[in-house]
Amino acid sequence: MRIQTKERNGVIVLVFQGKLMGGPDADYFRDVVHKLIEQGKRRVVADLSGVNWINSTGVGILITGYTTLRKNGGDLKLLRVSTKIRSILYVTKLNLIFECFENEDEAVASFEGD
Amino acid sequence: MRIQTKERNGVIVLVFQGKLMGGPDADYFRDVVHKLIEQGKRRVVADLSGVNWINSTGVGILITGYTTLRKNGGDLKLLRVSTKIRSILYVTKLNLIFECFENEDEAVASFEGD
Amino acid sequence: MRDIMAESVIIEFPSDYKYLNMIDMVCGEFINDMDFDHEAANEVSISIIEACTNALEHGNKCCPEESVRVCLTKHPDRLVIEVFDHGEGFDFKYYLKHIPDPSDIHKLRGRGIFIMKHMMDSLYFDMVPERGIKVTLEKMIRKQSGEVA
Amino acid sequence: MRDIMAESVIIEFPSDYKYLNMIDMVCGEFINDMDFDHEAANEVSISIIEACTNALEHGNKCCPEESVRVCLTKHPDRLVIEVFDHGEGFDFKYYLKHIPDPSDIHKLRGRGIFIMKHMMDSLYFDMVPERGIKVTLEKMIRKQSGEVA
Ligand SMILES: Nc1ncnc2c1ncn2[C@@H]1O[C@H](COP(=O)(O)OP(=O)(O)O)[C@@H](O)[C@H]1O
Ligand SMILES: Nc1ncnc2c1ncn2[C@@H]1O[C@H](COP(=O)(O)OP(=O)(O)O)[C@@H](O)[C@H]1O
Repeated sequence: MRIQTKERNGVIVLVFQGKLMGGPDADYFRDVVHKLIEQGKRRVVADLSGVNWINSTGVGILITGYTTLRKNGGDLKLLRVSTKIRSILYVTKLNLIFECFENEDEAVASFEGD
Repeated sequence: MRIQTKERNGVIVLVFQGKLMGGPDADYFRDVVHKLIEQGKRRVVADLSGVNWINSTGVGILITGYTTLRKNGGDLKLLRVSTKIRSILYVTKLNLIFECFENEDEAVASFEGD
Repeated sequence: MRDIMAESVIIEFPSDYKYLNMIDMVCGEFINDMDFDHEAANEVSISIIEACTNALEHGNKCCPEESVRVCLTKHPDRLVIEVFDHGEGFDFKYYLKHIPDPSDIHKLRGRGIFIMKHMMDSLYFDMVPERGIKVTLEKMIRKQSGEVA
Repeated sequence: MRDIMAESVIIEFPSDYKYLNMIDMVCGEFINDMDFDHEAANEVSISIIEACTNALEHGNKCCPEESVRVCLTKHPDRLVIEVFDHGEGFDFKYYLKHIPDPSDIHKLRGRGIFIMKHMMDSLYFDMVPERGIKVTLEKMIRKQSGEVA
């Protein structure tokens, strides 16, 4: 897994590429989230369109990122979630937790007024 | 394997689809060629762009079609040969036998004056 | 046990995440001529990845010398997936009665078995002597009406 | 024989042509991180299909209950492919000394072994007792310069 970071209107967009499967990915993403929080950046969008393989631990990685950001007054929203990720979110009821978007502009705009 | 037949300027273009691997394919193609000869149609182009799997027997099927048509005063030329087919033709030196084309118009036109 | 109408493919691979997509590809190709709709095929794909992840992580402790073995069997009415590891097993009887809440947002892990159970028609574990855990997953072919074949 | 640096995937499938593309996919995925150029990968793909076709046709007489077993092994310097069938074998020593001319336009068949021999760095047969023929194919990884790794 690789994550590229960009910023738009004070919102961080993390662009995920590759497998999201646990193992080292969990530590890597936790570090990314912690660095953002240290820098005072807590409004985060995870663009998942480049994730070609995922499992339940991958979804777990996202949810712990969400929990950490929320605890620090921020949020994690999902962008371009594949059918597979959607099915995993749905069956685990984590779909009730995550706000999901198809369009980056809308995802970024959704933070306005927070 | 499926073969669709079309005619252009007295030249028959056989459009191959699917696997070309021997077994029933050999009998099927032999029947197609024999029917064409009975109908007096001996100038034939095999369009191989739709062949996704081939083995040496598949190439053997083409060569026996060629031999039968030549014996009857006709010819079999190949159109849009994949890298894989090309490698097989090359290593077996059957590339010296077959005329190959990338363009259907050119393949059809090559029979003019025969 | 052996069904004349059944057709099997077996694949064995080292305990490395990088082989998970090979397994998914093989399984996708294997079920291609079975009557699963897109959603069912998706559930099979997610479940086989969960089962293999558990085998390589918990069973084989990610030790690349230990292989995971997957046996796919096509029956007229269903797909059967068996995944074998070389581990010491776990108390699956207890676990299956106490599957944790998958919507708990404080947990990184612990959702794989829940997901397989919900996405497949059956899930069971066996301890295979001198080998390790075998997980068996079954998915029925449903006809248009929603009836089982 | 067993190499610590070696990594293997084994796949076993019924004697049906429809599984040949699964094998090709698995092999393509397996060699993906090996240093083969496009041409070498193509030669591997053609050769594994020839070997499996022979195993299912000549070895197993296309009997779907008889399986073909393929073992792929990645060494630092080469790929090894072993294909096992359940047949009675043939006089491969004689055949290898009398490989027919593949450019003979009157022949439908008889080019598979020639092709494998020319596309791979080595090809050999063994008769495995109580099993059948095993064909072993090897392809060396060549560095840019054309030197073997
Ligand atoms: N093949 C296995 N061998 C040993 N233990 C296993 C195996 N599969 C599952 N387990 C145990 O069951 C627990 C739950 O598995 P699962 O629901 O897939 O979640 P996760 O793998 O994320 O922990 C694992 O943490 C592990 O302790
Ligand atoms: N696995 C095998 N078991 C038995 N006979 C074999 C096997 N592989 C090859 N042969 C024999 O060797 C011959 C040549 O094989 P090959 O060059 O691949 O051409 P083809 O398969 O088209 O006949 C076959 O016709 C068959 O008699």
